[in-house]
Amino acid sequence: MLDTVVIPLLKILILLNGVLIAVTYMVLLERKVIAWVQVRLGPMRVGPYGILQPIADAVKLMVKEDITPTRADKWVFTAAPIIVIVPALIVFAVIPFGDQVDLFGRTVSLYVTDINVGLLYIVSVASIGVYGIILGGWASNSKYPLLASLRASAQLISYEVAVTMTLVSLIVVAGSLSMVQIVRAQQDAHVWFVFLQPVAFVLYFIGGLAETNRAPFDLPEAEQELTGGFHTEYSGMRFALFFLAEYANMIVVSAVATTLFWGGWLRPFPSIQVAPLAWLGLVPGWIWFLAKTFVFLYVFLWVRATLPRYRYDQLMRLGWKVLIPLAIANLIVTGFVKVLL
Amino acid sequence: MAEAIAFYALSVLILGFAILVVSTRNTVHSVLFLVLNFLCVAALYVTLGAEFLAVIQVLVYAGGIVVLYLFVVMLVNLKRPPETHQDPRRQTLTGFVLAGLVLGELVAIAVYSALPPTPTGGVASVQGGNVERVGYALYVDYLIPFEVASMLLLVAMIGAIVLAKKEL
Amino acid sequence: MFDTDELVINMGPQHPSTHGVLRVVLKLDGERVVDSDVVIGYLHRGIEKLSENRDWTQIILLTDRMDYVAAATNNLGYCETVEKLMSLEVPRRARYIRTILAELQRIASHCLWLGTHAMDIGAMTVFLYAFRERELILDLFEEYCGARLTYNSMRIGGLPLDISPGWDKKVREFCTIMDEKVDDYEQLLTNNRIWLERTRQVGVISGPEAVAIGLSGPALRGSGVARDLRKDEPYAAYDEFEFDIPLGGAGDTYDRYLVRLEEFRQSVRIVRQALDGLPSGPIIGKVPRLIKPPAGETYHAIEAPKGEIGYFIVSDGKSTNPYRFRVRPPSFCNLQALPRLIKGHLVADVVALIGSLDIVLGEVDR
Amino acid sequence: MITPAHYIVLSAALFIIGVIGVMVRRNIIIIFMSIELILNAVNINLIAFSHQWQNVIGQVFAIFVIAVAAAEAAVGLGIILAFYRNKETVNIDEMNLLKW
Repeated sequence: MLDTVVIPLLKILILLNGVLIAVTYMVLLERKVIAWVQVRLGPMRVGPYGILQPIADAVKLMVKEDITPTRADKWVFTAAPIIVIVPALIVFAVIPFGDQVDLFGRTVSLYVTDINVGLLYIVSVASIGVYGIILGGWASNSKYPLLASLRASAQLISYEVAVTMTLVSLIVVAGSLSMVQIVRAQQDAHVWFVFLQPVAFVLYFIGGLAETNRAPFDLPEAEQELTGGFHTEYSGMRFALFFLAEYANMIVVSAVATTLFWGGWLRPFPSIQVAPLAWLGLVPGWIWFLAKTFVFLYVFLWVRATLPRYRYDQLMRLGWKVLIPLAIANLIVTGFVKVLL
Repeated sequence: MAEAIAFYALSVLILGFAILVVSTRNTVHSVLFLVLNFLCVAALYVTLGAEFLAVIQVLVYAGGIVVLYLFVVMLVNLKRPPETHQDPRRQTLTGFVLAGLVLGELVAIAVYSALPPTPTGGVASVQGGNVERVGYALYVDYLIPFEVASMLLLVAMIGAIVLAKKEL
Repeated sequence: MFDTDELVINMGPQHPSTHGVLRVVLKLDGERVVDSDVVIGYLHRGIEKLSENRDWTQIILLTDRMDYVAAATNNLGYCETVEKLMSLEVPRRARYIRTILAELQRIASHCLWLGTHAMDIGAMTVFLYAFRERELILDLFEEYCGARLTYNSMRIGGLPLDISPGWDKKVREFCTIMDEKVDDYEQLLTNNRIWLERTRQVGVISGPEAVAIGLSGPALRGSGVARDLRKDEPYAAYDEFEFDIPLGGAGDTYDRYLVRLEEFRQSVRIVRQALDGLPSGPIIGKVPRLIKPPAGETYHAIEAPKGEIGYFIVSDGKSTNPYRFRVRPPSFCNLQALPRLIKGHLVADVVALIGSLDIVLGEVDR
Repeated sequence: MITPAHYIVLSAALFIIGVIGVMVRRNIIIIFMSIELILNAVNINLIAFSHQWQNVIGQVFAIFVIAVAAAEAAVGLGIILAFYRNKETVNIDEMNLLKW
């Protein structure tokens, strides 16, 4: 009972709260990082250095009036943010934050579950999120959100193809779909997979930027073009759900990149056991994992502060004519190498 | 016991959503129920130890095909509601009666030709390497059909583009 | 979305990137603009008519409110027109300071353009960088005339104030800073692949066509037409300085961008020359106490940051206000090119092109 | 105890719902979705038997069914769009060009 019900429930509880807190602080981090890039200070008023800003934001969003446009399709309008947020949160179930650790005398694994189709599970669950975006834009019964949601869905589907194709070549190298097994495979291979699959990593990260609607692929939310995007008509908590989902997705993309390409909870040089590197082993695995994930999150923000935005047709061209062919070529090369070795 | 609960709960959901798919007036709602239906079917696959197929069901059906439906509904639904024009010669009632008869017949066949109950011990043996086993069957035993299916998809892709494009 | 139904959307007047209250009615096929209609007038305040009931000096502060991001050049154009009507001689020192102010204003206006243009295309950091430099110019103006936006910084016949001691040094410091910062902007944008893709071959307009539509300023020079009133019909003290007129080739958004960036450098160059050769002497000529130009009419145009700003003024010689006051605003004339430019482009290009034309609605509607 | 018969009954019911959808609804998109329901009913059967005999062949067949469904959806929806563009209707009763 304890092992099958209580501990998983506790894990889910901790993970869910951890993710939501991380997401709210992601927003603060984004505002701060972009402010630093742009030689300003960012939020400073709520708490020292604006550290309590997320709480203020959350309170504001919760007490705000929740408006449903008169001509909107009420059910779909309400369902859309939920459809977006749920997949974004449940994919965390298979992300391994660390290996098994001993806690209060029993062995606990630092992941909710390890299913043998873990990676496919992430890809497939993430593909459900697109419904929320399409339906949110459609149900608003407004032209700009409709345009934005068409953009968003076309973008998500195109880049999903590219990302999935890219991941296949990684699976070929790892020989497993289980997230935990993939990390173990990196330990056995004595090398992080990014060094075996550099092209795949670059493609995955670009695809990840596009799938999370982040700059320079933030067309569905291009405020300057579409006055806000598919969530233009949303307000209050429902708007916040869209926002939370976007940031949760950023964390997912970073965490998956860490797990698949950068060795997950493994320390650098995972298999070299020499004295000068021994201190690396003292740091717990989950700290390595979070540190690596943080680096990618920072890159997300950095890119946003630096680059202009792609145009719709250029984005599609990049997806279909550059990323997908490269992913396929990478897969073929990987296959050949794998067969020949 | 757990299996029975899961089966009955999922069956109710699957059939309920299926009925909603065919009976809802609003096409977009219909598409949404179809997604829910597919997700429940995927859950049923998981209880049957076919997790690879469950994921594929979500990825291809829910994440791909139904999005396509949604797109088309949004493109087509912009003007006037369909179903305004009714063919007077249609006999809906006869259809329902016939369908009911067929269902009764199928149920009767299923019940009378009783198969042995599902071996419960076997679940674990499939579970270990479901992906590997499906992959092996697909790429070794059924390689030719697999390639034919890929050709079919290619043809369908080209056909869809040709059909949907405004001018070539 | 298909050709059976085109989507008509209103871009503006409440839209974050129409630079004010411009309204563009777009007829879209998918995301492609099939047809468009520019609707203006949401900021019409009747400045031209109002001016006919104000006396000649009061009009200066009305001109501030037309192109409110380039108030000094508006003042300059108006004052020079009235001076031309009255055949007034402006002291050399006043003309030099006017040139400095006009060029600083050009830099400030281009900063605003660069920031918003880059923001429209999604590069949000450039916006804050450009505004940081604009802030320095506003500080300089504040020190000179006390105002930061609507300066009222010129008078008919000269200037209201001489520069305060040390101001020229601050301007020199600013020039050094600006030279560096322009390189920064270029580093962020000029060779950025995404920027190139977003601006090259977007909104191409050929030289003759640009002339036919009546484009002026950087929008015209981007198409390779060498017309700059500072060279062609020198006013203030421009005939005494050396500077180049940057020209574009293809006439696309990227060329207009390059032209304006180069104008930053040329403006800094002019400001430096003017500071070096700043003569001493009075700052205002012999102006009658009551300004009453002789009966007649005149048109005079200067090169504002956005293009040619011209004033047509009729005086009846009797009253203390103009009989007719008419402005040829560069934003208004440049905006005419918009429907022609955006046709066949995508929605995203519409905002890029509005930004590329560098319009200010206060001037379009007056 | 859940026997394969249970799954067959479920599958039959789903199949019949799909058939009724095809016969009753006039909106061609709904009809297409009903066909997807029918294909799913078939898949449930295949998976149930695959489970019964501890054999993955059923799952392989289900994958082929999904592939065919994807192809069918792509081409079918392409036809619907092409048709809609010409006749501005999705009512199947009005699609009678080939009828004599």
